[in-house]
Amino acid sequence: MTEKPKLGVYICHCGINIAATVDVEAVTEYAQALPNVVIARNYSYMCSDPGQLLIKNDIKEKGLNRVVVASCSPRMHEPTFRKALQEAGLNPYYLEMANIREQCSWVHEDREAATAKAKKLVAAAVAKVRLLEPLTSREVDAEPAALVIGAGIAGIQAALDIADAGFKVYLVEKSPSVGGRMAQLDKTFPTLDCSACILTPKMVDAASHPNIELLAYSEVEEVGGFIGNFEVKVRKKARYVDVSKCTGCGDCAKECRLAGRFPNEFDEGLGKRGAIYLPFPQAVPAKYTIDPEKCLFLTRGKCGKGPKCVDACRAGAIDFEQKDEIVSFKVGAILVATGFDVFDPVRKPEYGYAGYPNVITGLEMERLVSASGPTGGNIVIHNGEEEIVPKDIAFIQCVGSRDQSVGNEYCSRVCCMYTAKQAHLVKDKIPDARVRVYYMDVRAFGKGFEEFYDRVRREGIRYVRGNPSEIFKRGNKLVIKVEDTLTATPLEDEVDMVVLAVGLEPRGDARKIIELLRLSQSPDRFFLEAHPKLRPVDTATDGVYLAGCCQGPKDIPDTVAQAKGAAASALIPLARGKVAIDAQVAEVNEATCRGCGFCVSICPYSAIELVTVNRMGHMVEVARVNEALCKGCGSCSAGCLSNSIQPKSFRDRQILPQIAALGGTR
Amino acid sequence: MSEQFEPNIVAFLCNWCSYAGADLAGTSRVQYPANIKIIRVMCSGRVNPLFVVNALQQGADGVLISGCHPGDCHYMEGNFYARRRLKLLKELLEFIGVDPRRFNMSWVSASEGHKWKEVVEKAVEDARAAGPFDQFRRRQIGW
Amino acid sequence: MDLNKLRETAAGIVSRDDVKYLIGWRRGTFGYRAAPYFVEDAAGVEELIFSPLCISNLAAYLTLVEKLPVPRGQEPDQRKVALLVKGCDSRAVNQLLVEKGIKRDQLVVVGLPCPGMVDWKLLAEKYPETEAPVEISWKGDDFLLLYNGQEIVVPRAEALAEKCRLCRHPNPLISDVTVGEPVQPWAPAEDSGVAEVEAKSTPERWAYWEEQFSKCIRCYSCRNACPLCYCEDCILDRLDPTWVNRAVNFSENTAFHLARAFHLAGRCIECGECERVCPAGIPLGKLNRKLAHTVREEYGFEPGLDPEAEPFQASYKPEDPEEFIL
Amino acid sequence: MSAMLLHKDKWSEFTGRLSGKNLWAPSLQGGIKKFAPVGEGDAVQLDAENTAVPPKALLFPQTETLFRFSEGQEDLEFPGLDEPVILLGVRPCDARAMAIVEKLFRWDYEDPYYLKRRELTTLIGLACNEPGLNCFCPSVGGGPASTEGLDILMVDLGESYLLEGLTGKGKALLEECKDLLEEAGADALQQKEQLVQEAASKIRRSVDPEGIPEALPGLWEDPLWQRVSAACLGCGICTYLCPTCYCFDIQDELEGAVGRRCRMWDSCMFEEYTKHTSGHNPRPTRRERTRNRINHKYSYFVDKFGVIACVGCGRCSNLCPVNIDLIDILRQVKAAP
Repeated sequence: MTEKPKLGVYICHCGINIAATVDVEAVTEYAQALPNVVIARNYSYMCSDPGQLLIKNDIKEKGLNRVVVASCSPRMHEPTFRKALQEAGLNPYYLEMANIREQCSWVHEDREAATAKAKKLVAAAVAKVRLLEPLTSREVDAEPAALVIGAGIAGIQAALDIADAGFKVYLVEKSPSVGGRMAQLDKTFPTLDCSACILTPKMVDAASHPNIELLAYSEVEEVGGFIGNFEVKVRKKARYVDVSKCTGCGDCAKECRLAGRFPNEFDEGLGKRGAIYLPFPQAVPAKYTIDPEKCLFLTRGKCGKGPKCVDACRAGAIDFEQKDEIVSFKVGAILVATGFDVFDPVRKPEYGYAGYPNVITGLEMERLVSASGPTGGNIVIHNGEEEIVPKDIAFIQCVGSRDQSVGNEYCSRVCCMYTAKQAHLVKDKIPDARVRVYYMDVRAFGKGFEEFYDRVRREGIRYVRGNPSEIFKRGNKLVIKVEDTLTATPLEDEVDMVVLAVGLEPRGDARKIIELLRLSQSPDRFFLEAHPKLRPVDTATDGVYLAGCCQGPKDIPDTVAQAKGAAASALIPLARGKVAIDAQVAEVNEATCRGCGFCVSICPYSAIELVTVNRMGHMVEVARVNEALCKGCGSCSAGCLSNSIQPKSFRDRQILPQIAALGGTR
Repeated sequence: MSEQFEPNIVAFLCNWCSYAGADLAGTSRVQYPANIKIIRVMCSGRVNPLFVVNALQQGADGVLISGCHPGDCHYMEGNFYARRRLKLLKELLEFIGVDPRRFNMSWVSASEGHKWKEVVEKAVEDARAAGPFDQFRRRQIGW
Repeated sequence: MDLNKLRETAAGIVSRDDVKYLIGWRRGTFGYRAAPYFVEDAAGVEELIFSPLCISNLAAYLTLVEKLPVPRGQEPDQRKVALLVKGCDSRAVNQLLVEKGIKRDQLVVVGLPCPGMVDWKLLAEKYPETEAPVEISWKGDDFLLLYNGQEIVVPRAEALAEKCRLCRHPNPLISDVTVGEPVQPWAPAEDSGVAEVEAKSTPERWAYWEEQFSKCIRCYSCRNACPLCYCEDCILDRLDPTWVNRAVNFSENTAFHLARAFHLAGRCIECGECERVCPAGIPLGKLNRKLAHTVREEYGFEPGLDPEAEPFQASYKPEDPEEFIL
Repeated sequence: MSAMLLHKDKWSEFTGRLSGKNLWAPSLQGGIKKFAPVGEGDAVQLDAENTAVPPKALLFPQTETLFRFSEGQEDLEFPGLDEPVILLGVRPCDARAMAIVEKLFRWDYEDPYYLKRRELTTLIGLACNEPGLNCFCPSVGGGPASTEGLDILMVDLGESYLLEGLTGKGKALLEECKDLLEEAGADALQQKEQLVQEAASKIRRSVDPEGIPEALPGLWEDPLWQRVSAACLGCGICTYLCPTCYCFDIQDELEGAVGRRCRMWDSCMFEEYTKHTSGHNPRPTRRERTRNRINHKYSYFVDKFGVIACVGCGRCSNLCPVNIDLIDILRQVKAAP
C-alpha cells in the first residue's frame, strides 16, 4: 500500500466514436501532466488485442501499478481490462475507467465542451485509482447438496435431476404427500394423457431415489447462510403415525370414529375423509396421517373408550406421543417450487359460487371428471334440489385472471386450455350435453394447443365471446346473464352447471418463503426472477432458484422445462464445489465502529451482525460483515455516522478525491 | 458579458439503473449538456449526503443524485434509504439558504435514456439559474 | 421540588455496591451557573440541587467518560452509573438505548419532572450575574430569585429557556425512580426561531447563516456537549479522508455545522445543549429543530420516546415522501 | 510627547484617520464581540465589556497559511506579511498576554510569522474602568491600566480620552495625530489615577498565586484534578479564547493537486492533542488534560519564563458552559494538602 502510485492512462478513440467528438490528443497531453501519471497514451481501440497489449507491456516495462482506461462504459469493458491487468501480473482491481463514450462523446456535440469534460472524467479516475486497493475474490466450499421446497411436478423433477447428477437433495413438502397440483388433475391438455399415469412414477422415483431425502408433511423453518453454505432448519410435523411401521393398509381410516366427516383437501372438498387419512390412493409416501385439528383424541384427549385406530392398526403404528421434529442440514443451493393457489371465486360474488352448489371451479371439475375422484369419474352434481347429470353446462373463462377488479392483471396461461379439455371431457362423458364456453379471448399458444382448440370446437362446443355479468337461480336452473360481444346481443343462458375457469394466484403463504429466502415479488405478486429474460430461474439471492408456478402461471411442460433449468442452475455451485464471493464488499473498521447497529438494520441481505470484541479490556459490540452475503451496495456506509463501514473500491477516501477532481476549477 | 454561465454539476448515479440509463442515452445518441459529470456508485444508498456538501464545497454549482425507481433497487432497499437521507439533507440545505436549484434527485431506470436527458437538462438549467456557487467554495474562502 | 427527597433517593442509590456514581447538579461557583456534579458517596448528596438553573443535559456524560485500557488481568468497572434526567434528558437516554450507545443494565435513571428551566442570559439582562451564586427556585409558574438578599419573582415568560417554551415532554420518559410529581405538560410554543428563518428569502437565509457560521471558532463544544454526538473517532476530526478541514473559515465551518446537524437528523432530542454551550452564540438549535420538525411532521417520528424504536436514518417506509424526486 | 488628551468630539476623526492604516477594533459580529477591521467612516464604539475572542487572533490567527504548493512543483508560495496593523481598544490584560506569548515565540526558535505580525502591529490599549465579573488581573501581576505590551494606553476620562505613548511606535502614532490632541494636564493624570484605583477596587474576584507554581508538581496525583475535571466537556472554549494559549497544529490541505500548509489553533483540552499514531494517549482523560492546562499556565511557563501564563481576564470562567472555574481550581490547589 505504501508503494508510490505509478499510473498509466489509456485513452481510446473507439474508432471515431470517441475521437470524432473528443480531442483525444489533448486529453492525453492533459493526463500526462496529472500527478503520478507515468505514461498517457491514446489508441484506436483499447479493447482490441493490440490495445490491451499496450497496457500489458507498459505494466511490465514501466512498472505501472495503476491503470486508467478512458473509453466506453465500465459496464461494457471493465471485465476486459481487469483481465488484462491480471494477465500482466497486476491486481485487477487497480483499474479505474473513465466513461468518455456513452457519457461524453455520444451525448455531446460540442467538441470543446466534450473534450473539457473528458479531461475532468480522466482526472477523477486518476484521483480515484491512486487510492484503490488490491482485492482478491475469494472462493468458499459449496455444500454438495440442495434443498427443494415443494414437491409438485416442478420440485419432483428438479429433485430428480439434481439427484441423478449425483448430489444429495432434501425435498421438503408441506402436505402429507408429494404430487402437488398435478396429482389432482385428470387428463392433461392437449394430449389427453392421464395426469396420474405420468406423474405417479415420478413421485415414486422421488421417494425411492437414494440421493433424495423426502421430508413430507414438513415445513422449512429457518434459512441462514448464503450460496454454497445455506443452513436450513425443517420442521417435520408429527403425523402421529410411525411411518416406519405403517403399511398403508387403511384399516385405521375405516375404523376412525370420524370417518367421512371432513372435506378431503385433495378432492377440493368434494370427497370426504376422516381424522386419520391418506390424502389420495396413490399418495407418496403411502403413510397415514392423523389430522391434529380434527382427531378427537388429540383435541379432547379422549376418543370413546379408546382410539379405534390404535386397535385397528395391526402394525402398531399409531403413536399419539409423537412430536414435531426439527431437522437441520446444510445445502449449497435452494430451489423454490412452491406452486400456486387457485383463485377463490368467492371474490367474484356475481358468479354465486358461494351459494350455488352447481357453480364449481375448474379444479373441482378436475376431481369430478377423474376416475379416482369422489364420483368415480361420473359427472353428477347437486343443483340445490337434487343430484343430476347435467345436460346444459357452461364454462366461464378468465375468472380471477386479466381482471383488475380483483388485482390480477395477468393471464393465468392455463385456463383456456384446461377449459377446452374439460369441455371435451364433458362431451366425452355426456355426449348429449350442450356445452358453451364464455370467453374474452382464447389463447392457444403452445405446442398442439390451437389444434386442440379447433378439435374441441368441431366437437360441437360453442364458444361465446362475452364476460358474464351475473349468475342467478331460476327454478332448478342457473341463468347466466351475458352479452355476446361479437353480435352485441344480450343473452340469458339457462344451464345445469357452471364451471369457473379460475386463474392461478401466488400461494397465500408466499410471504413466509419471501422472508425466509429474501426473495422479491413482481407486481403480479409471484416471486421475482433475477432477470425476466436472461436469468428467469435465478433470484436476487444468489444460490436460490425458482421453478414452476411460484414464479408465474405456467402449464406442465413449461413447469418441467423450468424445473430442469433451475436444477441445472442449482447444480453449478454444487458441481463446482466452490462459490466465488464478490471482492467489492463492505469492511468494518472495528477500531472506530461504535456498535450502534444502524448498518445491521440497513443491510437488505442480513450480511452484517454485531459481535462482541475486546477493545483494550472492554467488551464492546462492533459490526462485522459476512463477506459471502454482502453485495457491496454500500447503503450501510452512507448510514454509518462514524463512517466505520466502507465498501471496498467505493470508500469515502476513494470517492472524495473524485469529487474534488470533478469540482476543481470551473 | 452575454456569455451564459456554464454550471459545473457533479452527479452520483447508481450502477444498475441510472448509470445504465445514462449509458443507454449514450447508445441512443441522445444529446444533453456537457455540464454534468458522473460519479458511479453501486447504489444510490451509497451516497452519503455529506458527499453533496463536499461537492458544493469543492466547486460544484449543482449536485444530482439518481437511483432506481422505488421497488426496482438492485439491492432491494438502497434507494429507500437514499430517499430518506437526501430529503433531510435537501431540507437542511434549503434552510441555510442554499438555492434549492443546486440539488436535484431523480429516479431513472436503465431503460429511461430519454428521461435521463430531461433530468440533466433540468439540473443544468436549475444550476445555471442559481448562478456560480463561489460563496461556499473551500479554496475561494480559505486560501 | 423537594430537595430532601431527591438527596435521600440519591443517597440510597450511591450507597449501593453496584453503583459507581450519580451524576447530578450542584450550585455553581458564581452568578447563575449550575455545575454538573458527580456524587460518589452518600455524604456528597448534600450538595445536590435541582433548580431552574439545572438546564444542562447530563446524559452527555454517559458517553463522555473515557474508557481507559483495562490493565491485563483486571476487569473493567462494570458498576452502574446513576443519572438525573429531566424530560428532555430522558429522551437522550432513550435514543442512546436505541443506538446501543449505553446499556440499560448499566444505568440507574432518576427521573425529575421538569417545570421548565431559565435561560440565565435572559435573567442577566435585568439582574446581572453576581460574584455570589444566585439561588433560584420555582414559584408557581414563575421563578423566584434570591438576588443580593432580595426575593424577586420573575415571570415565567421573561426567563423561560427557549427549549422549554418548545418542550413537549417535560416528564421523564424513562426512569427507574421518579422524584416529584409529574408536571402538567404545557402547550409548546410555535417555533418562532425556525419560522423566522424559514420566512426569509433564500439569499437572506444564506446571509443569516453566513454571519452565524463565520463566528464559529470550532471549539467543538456543541459536539461534545451533545449527548448524541459520541463517536469515539468523529469523522469531522479525521484526516483520511478529510471531510472538513481543520482550518477555521466560513466554508469549513458551514460544512462542519451541516454535517453535525445532518448526523443528528432523526436523532436530536432537542435538549438545546449545542446552542447553550456555544461561546459564539450561534443558534445551532434551529438547525436541529428544523430537521426535527421535518421528521416529526413528514415522517411522523419523534426520537427518544421509545428505547425500542427503529433508528430513523436506518429505516424507511415505502410511503416516505418523495415529492422532491424527479 | 507623553500624555495627550483626545476630546471625544474628535474621536470619529481620530478613528477615521486610523482607519486608513488597517485599523481593527472591537465590534459586535452577529452577537459575538471580537476585533474586526474598521472601514472608512465606520463608527468605533468602545464599551466596558472585553471581546469574547481575544485579539491574539490577529497576531496568531486561528488559521494561518504558512505557504502554498502544487503537486510536482518545487516552488513554494509564501504569503506576504508586510501590512502594518493598528489594534484599537485592546485591554491591558490582552496586551500583557501578547507580551507573555512573545516569550514563547522568541524562545528556542524565532517564529517569523508571529514576530513579524507583532512587529507590524501597534497596540492602542484601553484601560478598564468597569472590570468584568471574573476579572482578576491584579492577582496575576496585571491591573486595569497595565501598560505591558501596549504602544499606547488610553483611559476614558468621560469627556475625553487620555492617551499615553509608551513606545516609539506609539509615540510616533500620536505625533501623527497631534493636531487632534492636546497636552494632558496634571488634573487629567490625577483623574486617571483615581479611575484606575476605582476600577481596581471594583474587581470582585481574586486568588493569591503565591505558592501555586511550587505546589503544583506535588499535587500531580491529587484527587482535586478528578473533581475539577469531571464535568469538563473536553471542548476548546477555555483554551481557544485564552489570550495566553498559543498551541497550534500544522496541517496540509489539499484540493486536487494544489494545497497549502497551514497552522491552526489547537487545544490541549482535545483528546487528539496528545494522541499518538499508535493510539496511545499519554493524557488519556480530561483529568490529565485539565491538570496540564493549569500546570502549563501556573507551573511550566513560570519555570521557563518566570511569569504566570495567565493574565486574569476571566474568559475561561465566564465562557465555560459547565462552570469549570479557574479561580475555583486555583483555590482548590491552594487548599490542597
